[in-house]
Amino acid sequence: MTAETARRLTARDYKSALKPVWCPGCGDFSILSAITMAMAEIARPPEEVAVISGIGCSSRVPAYTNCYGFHGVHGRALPLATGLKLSRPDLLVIAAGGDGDGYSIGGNHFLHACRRNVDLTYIVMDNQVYGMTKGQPSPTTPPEWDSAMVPGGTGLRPFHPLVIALAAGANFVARAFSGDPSGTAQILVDAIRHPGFSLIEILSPCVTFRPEEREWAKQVHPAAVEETGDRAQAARRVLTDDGFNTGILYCGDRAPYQPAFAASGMEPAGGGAAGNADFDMEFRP
Amino acid sequence: MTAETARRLTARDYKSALKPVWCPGCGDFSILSAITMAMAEIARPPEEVAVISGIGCSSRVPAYTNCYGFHGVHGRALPLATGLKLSRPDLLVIAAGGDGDGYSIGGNHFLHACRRNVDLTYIVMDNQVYGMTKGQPSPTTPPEWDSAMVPGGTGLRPFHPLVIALAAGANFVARAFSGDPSGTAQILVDAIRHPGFSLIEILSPCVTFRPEEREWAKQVHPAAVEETGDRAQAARRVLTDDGFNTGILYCGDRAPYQPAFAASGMEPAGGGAAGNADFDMEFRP
Amino acid sequence: MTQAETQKRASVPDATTALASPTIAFAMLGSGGSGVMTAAEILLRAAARAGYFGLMTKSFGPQIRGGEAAAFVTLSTQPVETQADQVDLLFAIDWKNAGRFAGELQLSTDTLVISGEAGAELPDIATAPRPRLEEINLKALTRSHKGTRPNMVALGAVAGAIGLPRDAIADLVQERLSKKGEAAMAQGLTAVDLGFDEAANFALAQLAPAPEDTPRWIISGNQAAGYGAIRGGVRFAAAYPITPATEILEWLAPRLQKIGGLLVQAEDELASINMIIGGSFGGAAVLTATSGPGLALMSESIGLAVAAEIPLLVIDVMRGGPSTGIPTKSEQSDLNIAVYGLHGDAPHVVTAPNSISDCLFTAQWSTHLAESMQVPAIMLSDQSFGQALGIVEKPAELAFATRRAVAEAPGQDYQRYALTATGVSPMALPGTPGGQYTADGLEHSETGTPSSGVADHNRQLEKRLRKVVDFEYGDHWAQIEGDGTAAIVTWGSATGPVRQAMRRVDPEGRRLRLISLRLISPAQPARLARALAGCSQILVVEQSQMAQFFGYLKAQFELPPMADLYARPGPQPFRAAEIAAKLEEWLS
Amino acid sequence: MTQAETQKRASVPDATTALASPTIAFAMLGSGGSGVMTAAEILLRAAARAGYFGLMTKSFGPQIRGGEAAAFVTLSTQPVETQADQVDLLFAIDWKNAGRFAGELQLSTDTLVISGEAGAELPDIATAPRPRLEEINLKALTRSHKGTRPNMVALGAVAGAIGLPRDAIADLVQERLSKKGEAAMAQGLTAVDLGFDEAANFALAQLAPAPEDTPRWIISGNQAAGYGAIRGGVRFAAAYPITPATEILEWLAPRLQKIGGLLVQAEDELASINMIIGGSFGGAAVLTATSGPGLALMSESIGLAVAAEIPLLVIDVMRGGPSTGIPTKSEQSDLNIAVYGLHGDAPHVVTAPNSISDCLFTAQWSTHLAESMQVPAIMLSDQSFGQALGIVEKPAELAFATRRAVAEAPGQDYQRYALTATGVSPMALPGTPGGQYTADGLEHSETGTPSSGVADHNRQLEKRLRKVVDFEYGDHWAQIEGDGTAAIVTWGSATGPVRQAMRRVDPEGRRLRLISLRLISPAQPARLARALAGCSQILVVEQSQMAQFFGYLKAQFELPPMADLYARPGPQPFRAAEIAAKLEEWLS
Ligand SMILES: Cc1ncc(C[n+]2csc(CCOP(=O)(O)OP(=O)(O)O)c2C)c(N)n1
Ligand SMILES: Cc1ncc(C[n+]2csc(CCOP(=O)(O)OP(=O)(O)O)c2C)c(N)n1
Ligand code: SF4
Ligand code: SF4
Ligand SMILES: [Mg+2]
Ligand SMILES: [Mg+2]
Repeated sequence: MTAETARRLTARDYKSALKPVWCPGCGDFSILSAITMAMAEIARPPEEVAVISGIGCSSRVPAYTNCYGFHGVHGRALPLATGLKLSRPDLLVIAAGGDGDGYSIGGNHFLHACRRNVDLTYIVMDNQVYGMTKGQPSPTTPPEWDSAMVPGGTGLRPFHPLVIALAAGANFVARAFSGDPSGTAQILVDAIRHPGFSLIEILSPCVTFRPEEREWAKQVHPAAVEETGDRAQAARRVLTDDGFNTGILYCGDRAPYQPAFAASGMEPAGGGAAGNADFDMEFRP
Repeated sequence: MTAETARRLTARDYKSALKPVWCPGCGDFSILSAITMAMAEIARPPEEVAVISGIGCSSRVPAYTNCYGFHGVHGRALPLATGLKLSRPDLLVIAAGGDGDGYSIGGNHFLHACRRNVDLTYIVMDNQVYGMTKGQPSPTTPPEWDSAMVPGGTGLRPFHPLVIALAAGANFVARAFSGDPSGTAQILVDAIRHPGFSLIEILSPCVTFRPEEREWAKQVHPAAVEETGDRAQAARRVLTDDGFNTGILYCGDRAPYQPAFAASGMEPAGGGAAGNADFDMEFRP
Repeated sequence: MTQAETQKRASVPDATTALASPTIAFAMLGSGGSGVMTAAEILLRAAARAGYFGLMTKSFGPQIRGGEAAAFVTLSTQPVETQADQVDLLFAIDWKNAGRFAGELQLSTDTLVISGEAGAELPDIATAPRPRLEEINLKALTRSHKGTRPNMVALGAVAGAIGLPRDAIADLVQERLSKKGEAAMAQGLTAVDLGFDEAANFALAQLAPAPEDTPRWIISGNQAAGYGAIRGGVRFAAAYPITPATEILEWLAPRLQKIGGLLVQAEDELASINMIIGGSFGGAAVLTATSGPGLALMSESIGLAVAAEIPLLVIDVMRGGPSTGIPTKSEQSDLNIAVYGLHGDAPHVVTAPNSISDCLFTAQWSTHLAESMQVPAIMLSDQSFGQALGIVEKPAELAFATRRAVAEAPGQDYQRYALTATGVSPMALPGTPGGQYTADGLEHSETGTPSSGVADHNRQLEKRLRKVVDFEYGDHWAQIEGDGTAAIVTWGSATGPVRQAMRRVDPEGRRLRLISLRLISPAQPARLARALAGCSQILVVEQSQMAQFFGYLKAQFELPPMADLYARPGPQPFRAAEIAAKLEEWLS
Repeated sequence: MTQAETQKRASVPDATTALASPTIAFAMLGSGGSGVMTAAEILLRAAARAGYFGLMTKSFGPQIRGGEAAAFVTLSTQPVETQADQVDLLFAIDWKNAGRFAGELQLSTDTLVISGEAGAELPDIATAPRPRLEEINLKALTRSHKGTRPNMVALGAVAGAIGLPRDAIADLVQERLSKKGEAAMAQGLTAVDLGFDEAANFALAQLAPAPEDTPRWIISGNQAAGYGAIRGGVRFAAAYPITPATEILEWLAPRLQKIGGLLVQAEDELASINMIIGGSFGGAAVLTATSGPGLALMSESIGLAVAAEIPLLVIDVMRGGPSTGIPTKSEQSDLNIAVYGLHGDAPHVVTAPNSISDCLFTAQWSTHLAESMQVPAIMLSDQSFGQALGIVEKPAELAFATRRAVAEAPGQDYQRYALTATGVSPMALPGTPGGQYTADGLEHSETGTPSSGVADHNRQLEKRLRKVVDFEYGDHWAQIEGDGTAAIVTWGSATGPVRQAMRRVDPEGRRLRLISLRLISPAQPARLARALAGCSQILVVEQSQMAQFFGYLKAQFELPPMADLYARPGPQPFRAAEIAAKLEEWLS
C-alpha cells in the first residue's frame, strides 16, 4: 500500500466537528457539503487548502471545513486570499462569502480580483439579502423587496455579478444552486482546477429572511448551451438569461497572475538578519 | 432687458481666479476649459452647480471653477456627490477626478453609483497613471508600463471603465479626449442634460509621467457609429474598439434614483425642535 | 440582592400568601420558536400600562435564528437602569441548551423556578443554587385546550405569579391577536387564564402598587437615539447595517421618509460617511449610525469633516471588541477610537448618553453641538442601551436654539474659513449666489485655497480647536448627583448600575457623589474640578479592559493621584451588586 | 545660530581669506527645470565621499512639477540631525517665486547671497536681513561656453565657496554624465570649473577638514525604513502609494523582487492591509507603508490582526494633518491614531525611529517585535525623515534572534489560541498537517471557535494584553543620553533638534538629560521612572498642536506634576535655535 492510497480522502475528511450556526433549512448547509465533496475529488490534503472569508452567515464556512481557515472582517475575503496565495503559491486557496460581503462592501476587491486573476476560487453564496444582520437588501436583491431599512424596496436594478465578473476579467464564471450539492460540487471541481480567478455564484436560499426563495428549487435549470471561452458571448448570454441558468458559463484562458515568490514557503518568517551586500553598496556615496 | 438676458453666462463666468497647479502641458487644462464651456451652454448660474472630487492632480478641478466645490478625500467623490444630490435635488452636481481616484480606490463607489443611477455627471480624467503621487500604474495603465513601484509592469489587463459602467448600469457612457475641448464640451452638455448617472471618460495625457501619451492626439478619432440605447450592443462595441473612439457610446433610459427629499432645500439645518406626535404615540405602552 | 429580595428574605420566605415588593425580576427561557420574546414583551408592556418602570434585555445562542433564547425582565415602582442581580422567577418553556445562559442568569435559593416541561431533567444552572422548583405541564395544558400556545400560558403564569393585572394582559393579548380573528383571540385569553390559574398555586412576592404619576414610554436605546436625532433636526441619513446599530436605521428609515427626509442604504461605511458629508455640505442635518468596525472605516472621512468643517452626527453603538469581537454584547471600549482615532490634530466632539432615555436627549443635543460648531460629533451609545427595551418616563420635549451659522448673503470678500471670534465661520450653502467656495480637506487659507504655509496651518488648526474648546456646553456636560466626598466618575451605560449601587450603599445619599460625563470630548477640566470640589476619594468605573476612560481622564484632566479604578471588559453587564461590593470595599 | 556662524562672527566678519568652520549650511533655489536638486545632491554626495556628515531637505512649490524648488543642505564634521538655523550661503539660479520659501529660508547679515541672474530684482527674503550680495551671471557664462549648464556652474561655485574638494566633484559629475558621452562630460567639468573660478572672488568660511574614521552612507529615512524591514525578514509587502511614504515602496519593490520576495500594488489601503494579513497568516514576514489617511483606512483590519494574532509591520510616514492636510510636510500628529485608533481593547505595538539612520534599526526591530509577539507593530516615521537625505555613519549590522513561534508538529490537541505563559501561542502555518484551525476576528475560545462567553473573552483579552506588556523589550525602548537633573522627554524627529539644542545650551552635558522613546506603546512606566530618577525638571517636546505625546505620557505613566510642555504643530520643522531658546527659558 503506497502512502497515497493510505490516505484516500472523502468529503467527511474536509468537514470539521463544529455545528453550523445556520438556521435549519438554510441553503448554506448544502454548499458546505458541495465544498467538501469537491475537495474530496480534488484530493489535496486538507492542510494544503485554505478557506478564507469575510463576515456574514455564509462567511462562517471556513471553520466548518477541516482546512486552514481565516474568518476575517466584512468585505475583505478577497485581498486576504490574494495575499495568502501570492506568498504561498503552494496552497489551494478558496475564498467564500455572501452577496453583501462580496458585492456590496467588498465590491472593489471583487473588481480587482477579477482583473488581477490570481489563481483563486471564489464562492459566493448569494441569498439576495443580508442574513447575518437580519434582513436588509443586498446588491442582488430585487428592487421591489420591502424591508425595514429600505421601505418599499430599493427601486434599484440588481447588481449582476456574472456580467461584472466577465467585464472585469474573471477567468471562469459559473452559476450553481445550493439545492443541487453534487452538481455544485462538480462545478467547484472544475473551478478549482481552472487556473486564475474563478467565480462561482451559488443561489442559496435564506429561509429566514427570504422564505419565498424556497421557490428557487423550481426555477433553476441547467444552462441549455455549452460553456464558452468567448467573453462577449458569455456576457450576452448571462445578460439575457433568466438568472436561474446553472452551469459553467465562461472558461477563459488568461494566464494567472503569480509573480515569483521564493522567500517563505513553509519557512517561518522573521529571521532578522544581517544586511545584503548589494543593498549596502547603493548607499555608499 | 429681462433678468434672464441680463445674465448671459460665458465660460469665463465658470472659471475661478486660481492658477492650476498642473504641469505645463497637462491635459487637465483643456478639460477645465471644456467643463466651463459646457457650463456656459447649460447656463445654470454657477452657484447652482457643485463640482465634487477626490484627490489627485485631476481632482484639483473644483477650485478652478467658480461653482461650489468639494475637494474631499481620495476615492470618495461619488458618495459625496450622491449625498449632496439626494438631499439637494435642485442642484446640478458634477463629480470629477482621476483614474486612480475613480477606478482604483474608488472602484466600489463607481460600481454602485452606476447601479444607483442618481442624476450625476462623472468626469474621469484618465491619464493611465497616478500623477499626483509621481508615477505609479493605475488600473487603466498598460500592463507593460515599467515603474519604480511595479518594476517590469503590472502584467495585468487594464481595467475597462466603459465596459464596467455599462455592466453596472450607467445611463450614459461617453469617451472624449482632452485635446479636443469643444468636442468634449459638447459631450459634457449632453451628459449633463441626460438624466441619471453619466460617465464621461476623458483621455488626458500626463506629460510628466507618461510623456508618450502626447501621441494620443494622433490616435483619437470620432466613433464611426451612432450612439446606441442598447446596452449589450454598446458593450460589444467598446470591447472591440481601439480605445480611442470618442463620442457618446451609450444613452440609456433608466429612470434616475431620486427618492423624495423635502426636508432641507436651502433651509439651514438643525432647527432642534419639539417632538412629532405620531412618533410619540409609538412609544406609548 | 435586589430590594425585592431583601424584603422577601426579611419577611416572606415561607409565607404562602404573596407580599408586595417594589421590584421583581424574572427570566423566561426557551428554544427556537418557543415564543419567549413575545411573551416577555407583552408582560413588559402590560407593566408599563400599569405604571411600572422596567427593563427587558434579550440573549440568544449563536444560531442566526431558531436557537435558544432568554428574556430578562426587571419591573419596579422605581426607574430601572440595570437588570436585578438575581431573578425572583425563572420560567423555562423548555430547557434545551439552557446551560448557555449560565453566565447571565443568576438564581438564588429564593428564586422560584417554573419548568414548563413536565419531568424534564433540569440543567445545573437551574438546580445548583437550590431554588424552589415547580412545574407546569405546558404540553398537557395546551393539548387539552385547543389552539392555546405554551408561551401564552407561560405569560399568564408569570403575570399571575408577580401580580400583573390580568386586564392589562388580556387587552394586550387581544390587540396582538386581533388580526388573527375572534377564535385566536379567545384561545389566547384561554391560555393566559390557564397560566393565571396555575400561578395561584405558587407563592411569590407581588409587585407593589405602581405609582400613578407620569405617563410611561416603552423604548429602546436605538429608537431613542433615532428619535433624538430627528428632534435635533436630522433629515438625511446614510448608513450600512451593522449589529447592534441596525435598529436605529430601521427605525429611522420609514420615519424620515414620512417627514420628507431620507435614509439611504450605502454600499459600505466609506460611502455612508461621505454621503452624509455631501448632504451636510448641502445644508441638511445628517446622521450615520454604526458600530466599532464601521467607525474604524469611517475615521479617515470623519477627519475630512473636521478639516472641511462639516457638521455630522455619527452614532457608534458599541459592542465587544476588538475586531469583529462580540457583536451582540456590550462594552465601553470604543472610547479611544472615538476620541483619538482620527489622524492629525483633529478636534471634534464625543458625547455619550447615560441611560436608555438619555439616548434621546444626547442624540438631540449632539446634533445641536455638531450644527452649532460645524464639527462632527460622535455619540457613543452601546449594545446594552441600544437593544434593550426600557419602560421610562416620557422624555421631556426640549428645543435647542440650534442654527447652523449660514452666510445668507455672502459678499465679494466672503471667506468660508474666516477667522472669527468664536472660530465658527458662516457657511455658504450651495445655491447661494456669491458664496461659491471649495470645501477642502487639504490645509487651506481662509478662502479655502490649499496652503502648506506655516501661518495658514497654525491659524486654521487654532480656529478649529478653539471653536470646540470655547463653546458654551452648559450643564449638560455631565450628570451630577449627590454631594458626598467620595465621587464616582463614570460614563455611559456604567452609570445606571453605579447609581443603583450608590442607592444601596449610601441610601441616604450622604457619602457618595455621582459624576457621569455626557460630554466626553473636548474635556472640561475646569468643570470637572468644580464638580469634584471637596472630594477626598475618587473612583472611576468603566467597562473596558484597558481602562480607556481612566487613561483619558488622566490625559485630559488633572486627576488627583489618589483616584482609584474599577475597570473590566464586557460582555458581562455591570450589576448593581457587583458595583456595590466594590464601593463597600473602596469606602472601607 | 550655527556653530559655523558663531565662529565667523568672532573671527572673520571682514576677512577676505576663508577660515575653517565645522558646519556650513547652504540653500539653492531655482524655478522649474533649473536643476537645483541635481546640483545639491551632487554636492551632498561629494561631501559624503570627503567624509563629512550632512543633511539635505527639499522644498517645492504647489506645482505638481516644474514649479520653484529649494534644496537645503547642512554639512558638518559632526552628525547633522537638523538643518542649521540659518544658511551661510544662498545660491539662487533664478528668483522666480522665491518668496514662497520665506518661512523656511533663514538668512542673516553674515549670509552670502549669490544671485545667478544678472541684474535681477531680489525678493525681500534675500535682502531684508541685509546679507552680503554677490552676483554670477549664469546666462552670460553658459552662453559663452557651449554646452555648459547653469546648475553645474552654480554647483562649482558653491563647492568652491565652502571648500568642497574639486576632485570629488569632478568625479561625480563625470559619473553622472558618463552615459551622455565624452563631450557632455567635458562640458560638465568646464561648467564646474567656471563656478570654482567665480567662487574664488568670494570670501566664506570653508568646511573644516573632515574626520576620516567611519565610512559614510547617503540614505533617506524611507530607504532606511525599507532596508530595515528587509533586514528584519520582511519578504512580502502590499501597499497603495501615498506621499510621503511612496519612496519606501518604490525602494522596496525591485529589491524584494531580487531576493525572492514581492511587493504588490493593491487597489486601496483596505486591500493592502488585508493582503499582508493573508501573507503573514501564510508564514511570511510582511509590511505595508502608508501615511495618516491610509492608516485611518487600515485601522479596522489592524484590529483584525490584533484579534487573530497576526504579525504585521505597518509603517506610517506622518505628514501634516488632519485629513489630507499637508502631504509634503512633517508633523508628529498621528501618535494618537497609532496608539488609540483601533476599536475595542486592542493591544499592539507602536514604535518610532529617532533619526534617519534609526529608521533602519527601528524597522528591523519592529519586525522582530511583531514576529515575536504575533502582533501588528505600527512604526511612526515622518516626512522629515522619510524624504530627507542624510549622510550618516554606516549603520551597524544587527541580528535579532527573531523567530515566529510556529507549531511545527501540532498534535490532536493543538489550540491556535492556547493560553500560554508568555501569552504567545505557537501558530500552525498552512500546509502543516494537523494544525488546521480558523483564524478569527470574532472573539474565540483557545481553539479559535467563535465565542461570546464571558470566560473566553476575558482570557483572550488578557492573553493578548499580557503578551505585549510582559515582553522583554531590552534597552531599545528609549534613547537615553546625559544624566543631568533636567530631562527632556521627546520622540521621533523632534529628537535631533533637541539633541543639537542640548549641545548648545549644555555643551558639557552636565545639566540636561535626553530621553527619546523608541517604544511608544505599550508604555514602559517602570523603565521611564528609572530613566527619570533624580530629575527635578521634565520638559516634553513634540510637534503636535494638541500635545498628543504629552497626553499619552500623562495617561500611561505617572508623570510628575511639574512636567512642562513645548508643543507646536508643523509644518515648520524644529530648529536647534528654537529648542535652545526654549531650554534657556525653561532652565532659568
Ligand atoms: C465593517 C462592517 N460593516 C458591517 C458589518 C455588519 N455585517 C455583518 S454581516 C453583514 C452582511 C452579510 O450579508 P452577506 O454577505 O450577504 O451574508 P449572509 O449573512 O447573507 O450570508 C453585515 C452588513 C460588519 N460586520 N462589519
Ligand atoms: C487614502 C489615500 N491613499 C492614497 C493617497 C495618495 N494619493 C493621492 S492622489 C493619488 C492617485 C492619483 O491618481 P489619479 O486619481 O489617477 O489622479 P491624477 O493625479 O493622475 O490626476 C494617490 C494614490 C491619498 N491621498 N489618500
Ligand atoms: S439568516 Fe438566512 S442566510 Fe443566515 S443562516 Fe438563516 S437562513 Fe441562512
Ligand atoms: S503630473 Fe501629470 S497629471 Fe499631474 S499635473 Fe503633471 S502632467 Fe498633469
Ligand atoms: Mg447574503
Ligand atoms: Mg491618473
